[in-house]
Amino acid sequence: MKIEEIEEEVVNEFSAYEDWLDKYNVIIEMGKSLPMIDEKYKTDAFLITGCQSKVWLHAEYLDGKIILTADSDAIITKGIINILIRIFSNQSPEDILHANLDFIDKIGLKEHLSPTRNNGLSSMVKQIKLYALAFKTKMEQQGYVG
Amino acid sequence: MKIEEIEEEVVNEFSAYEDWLDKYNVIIEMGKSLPMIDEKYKTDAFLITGCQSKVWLHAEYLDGKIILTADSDAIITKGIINILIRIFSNQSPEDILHANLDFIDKIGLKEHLSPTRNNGLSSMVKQIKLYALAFKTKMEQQGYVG
Amino acid sequence: MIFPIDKIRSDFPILHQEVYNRPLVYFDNAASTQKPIRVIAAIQRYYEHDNCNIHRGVHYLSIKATEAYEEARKEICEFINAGNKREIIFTKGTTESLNLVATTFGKRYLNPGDEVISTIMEHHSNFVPWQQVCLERGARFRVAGLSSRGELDLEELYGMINEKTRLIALTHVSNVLGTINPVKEITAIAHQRNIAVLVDGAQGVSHLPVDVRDMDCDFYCFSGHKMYAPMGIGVLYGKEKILEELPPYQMGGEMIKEVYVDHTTFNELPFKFEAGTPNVEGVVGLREAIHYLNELGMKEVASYEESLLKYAMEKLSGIENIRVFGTSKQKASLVSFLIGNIHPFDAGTIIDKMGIAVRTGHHCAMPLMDYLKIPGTLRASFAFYNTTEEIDRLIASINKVKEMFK
Amino acid sequence: MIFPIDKIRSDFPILHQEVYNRPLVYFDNAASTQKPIRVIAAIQRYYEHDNCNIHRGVHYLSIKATEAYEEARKEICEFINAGNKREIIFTKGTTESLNLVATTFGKRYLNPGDEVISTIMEHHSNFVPWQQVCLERGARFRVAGLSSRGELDLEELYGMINEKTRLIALTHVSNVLGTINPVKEITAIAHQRNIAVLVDGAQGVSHLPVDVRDMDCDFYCFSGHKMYAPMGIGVLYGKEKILEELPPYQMGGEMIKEVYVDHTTFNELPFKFEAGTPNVEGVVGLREAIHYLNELGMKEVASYEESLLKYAMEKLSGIENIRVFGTSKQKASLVSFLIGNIHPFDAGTIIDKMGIAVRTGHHCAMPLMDYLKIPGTLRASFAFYNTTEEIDRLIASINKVKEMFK
Ligand SMILES: Cc1ncc(COP(=O)(O)O)c(C=O)c1O
Ligand SMILES: Cc1ncc(COP(=O)(O)O)c(C=O)c1O
Repeated sequence: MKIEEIEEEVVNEFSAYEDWLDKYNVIIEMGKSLPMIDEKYKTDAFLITGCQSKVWLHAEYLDGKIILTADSDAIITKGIINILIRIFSNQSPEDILHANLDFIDKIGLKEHLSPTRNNGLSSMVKQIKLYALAFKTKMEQQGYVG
Repeated sequence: MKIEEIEEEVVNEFSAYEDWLDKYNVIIEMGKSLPMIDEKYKTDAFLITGCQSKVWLHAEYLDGKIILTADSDAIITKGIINILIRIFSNQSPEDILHANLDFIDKIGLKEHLSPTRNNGLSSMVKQIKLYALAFKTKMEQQGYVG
Repeated sequence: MIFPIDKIRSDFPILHQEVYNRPLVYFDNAASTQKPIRVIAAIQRYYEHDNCNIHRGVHYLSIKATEAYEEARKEICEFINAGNKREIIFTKGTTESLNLVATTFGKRYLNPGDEVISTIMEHHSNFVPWQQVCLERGARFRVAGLSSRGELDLEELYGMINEKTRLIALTHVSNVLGTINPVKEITAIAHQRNIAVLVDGAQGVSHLPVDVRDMDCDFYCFSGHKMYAPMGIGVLYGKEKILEELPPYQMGGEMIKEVYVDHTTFNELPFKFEAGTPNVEGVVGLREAIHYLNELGMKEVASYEESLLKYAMEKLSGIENIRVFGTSKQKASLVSFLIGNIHPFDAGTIIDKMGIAVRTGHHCAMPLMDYLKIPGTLRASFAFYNTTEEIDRLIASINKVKEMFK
Repeated sequence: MIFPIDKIRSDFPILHQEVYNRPLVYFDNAASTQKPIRVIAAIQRYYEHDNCNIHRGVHYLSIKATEAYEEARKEICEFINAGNKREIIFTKGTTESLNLVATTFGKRYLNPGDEVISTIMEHHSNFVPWQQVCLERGARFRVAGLSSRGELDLEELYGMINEKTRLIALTHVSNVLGTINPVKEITAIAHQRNIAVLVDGAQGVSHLPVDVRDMDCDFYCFSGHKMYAPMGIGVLYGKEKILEELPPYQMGGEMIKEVYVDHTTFNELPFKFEAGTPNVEGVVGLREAIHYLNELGMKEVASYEESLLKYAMEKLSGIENIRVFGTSKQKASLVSFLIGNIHPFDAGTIIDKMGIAVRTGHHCAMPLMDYLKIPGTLRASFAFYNTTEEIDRLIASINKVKEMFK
């Protein structure tokens, strides 16, 4: 599925809930079902700083797509990570770079993911985009070289 | 005359004027007629710091009274100095120390002489009181010694 | 006397709002307090009638603003019972007050081999400046630990004192544990050895009656925004004698006496430490806040807040699996806790969604978190406008959290 | 376009009052400007709805306050056309911004024998910090003089540049002479020799459109209170590359990444330089002031103020025995002058009694006063809410002064 399609799906899922607590019940469930990161990546090298909770993020490049895995020590953070992985993992660097982030506002997670906050999960979104940029650049260079 | 009597006199003189500019015309006239300080005292040692204009103040002790002379490079300052000298010069250290300063408010010169301002002529009032204290202490010590 | 809580709450417009469709409960007072309407009105009045740069001006507005500013200095002097106005320096907040002392005291008194003692319960603002100035000057930075209740380990602290100790920097009240330190006793002992004492009063002055002369400390620092006054204003109290000895901190503005091309002479206290255009608005607001506190009475404030603390501690102890950090006998009105193994961020996020503002995380006290071996806590910190009903709502939200993360 | 002066004046409540039974004329804008009602209202709104400590909180109010704060940073970045938000540091004012750079640049770059160049027209705040840091670090502090019109003597300035020069610190606009310095040209020449340039923008940013990238200076400093915003807030713009190189200034709060007992790591830009609870109120007010200025248009502001200057200069030149200091071709909207041999304090006192606020004295520029061999000046500094009618009243008051001191 394309990024926008998944985003729409997520937005629809959340639109069913009016109350904040119901929304967070869903996020908590998602947190519990997060496909965990390989234990060997749960080191400081993969830690994203500036979050209230710890977040480890790993990315690799496979057949033109970026595969993301992640974990956190807080469940709500895991739930939000789960949403981000669902949207961005298994997508091309190009698509990730151009992805529009309106869905964040629409599902009401702006407080966690807004780029104006320097301590939110926003660092994670930034990190995903940086990975995409890094892989894209690397592929292009390899393209030039041969 | 006693300090309070002179103060009352000054307050009465000023009560005749309603408009600020008239008041200042009187002060300017007083400034012009200030009995000047001996030129040899117009040095940094006698300068009172913190004023917008320069003020030199000299005090000496004669027959139980303090004799003040002063000068300034600004005429309004001279006028105000003139008032202070009229009130405080030729008085005993004791009387100067206990003088109440309500007249300042009454003639509307609080802005220049208020102790809450650190750059006003208030330094001069403080300095006069310090001289009084110094002379009083000195006399008392001499009293003890012999 | 019955504390007039309804009247008081009506003085704080911000409290009467809904967040996430629930009435706001504001329990983040240790981070920053809310402002009574008269403080807000004083700011407005100041800008609509009196605003001007101060001290050097000879015109009407400048004189009026200067008088307000210096009058406030006098009242703050009285509020903490300082010796005289020259001992009251306006800064932008506790952090600046602490940095001012660390930098200038360091320059004047700290030589290689000298020692500064602090404690493991300090806020970063009273920890890092001393750590860094010690690193810079080759001095040793020593840190006293705690007893199991979260009280200062006085034996350890006193054991650290030696002939090389120059200063003890400690907090009046811990912003995490609530512990009220015996600063008067510590100062008495330090002074026997000629050691200066700095007290971080950020969490003290808003909750307890403070008398710096009785305490006898050499420095006491606090922030306006934590005592119902505006942001951007703080105070450094210092004993005149020691302030006279310290070199100036920032340069420019009223702190100057005379400037020549090759040298400068500096103004007297307190101006020597007040560089640049001062925050007159902040000072006017702080003065108004102090009027308000004086009318309430700091003793009444302290005893009402104590009753809130007692109520909260009792209710919390009724919940299974709650760990409370800080159970000092002398304790200010805040509670730091963890709910079972639930991450404080998880708990805080849900409690927020129930309309209750608590703070989560390390509370700018990472050394303390390491010491306690926890990632952070939830902290509910009370002010005199809070109520036991609000604490009931906190308790209910904790139970909800336990249910959601079961 | 006709400048909507009546509408504008109605935006400033403080202007509509009488002092000494005469309508107030406020000509002390270079000292501090007045605040439009929407800035005052923004402060009130902030305290009644959004007030909270920022950055580390996870609750509603904290998030709201953080967003307002960071949004303001973005808008200030745009207002002066900085490269990105990391280059915008909030301080308490120009003086703090300047001290921050002098201290940290000094620590990082100034070694014995190095040189810093400043000018004789600087405000103390951009003079004394450099003089003192040079004294402390064994560097040489050099001061460029002026031409007869009160313009910088560029030949002298350029002649001082050599391989030891590390930084040039100069003002964008002189607060005494009004001179607008050719900072872009000076920066270009300095950069050829790898010399950093700091511009004191306290009198620049409120009167001229400022584009720091076009100017290409390394640092640009200004105060909120001089640009229609609250007191207690200021800005330091610095190029990211050089800010990265500088050590932190004050310690504590958001500027920290991790604290251990024996060492500390520091946060990224811009937070690395923002210690302690920030003045969110001030930032919110500054943002509102910038909205207001943007709606007026800085070009329109500059050209209206220029017309006031032209009018004032013409009228003054019609009075006998007036000495005007500063007749640069590029000049901001203020006039410094003396009336015959009348002491500025005498003249200022009478002008004040006629309801007109002008500043008298050395204007925190004692080296300049010595250079000009005068004890001080009278200074009338204009803002866009002033009018030619007000200038007429100033002229009348000058004539009155001449009469009274005849
Ligand atoms: C104990 C303590 N010290 C210092 C500070 C720093 O105060 P501010 O951020 O107002 O400078 C705080 C609050 O954050 C505190 O709680
Ligand atoms: C040119 C100049 N630089 C620096 C300053 C200092 O600004 P502040 O007092 O707001 O720190 C001023 C104003 O007083 C100024 O006019």
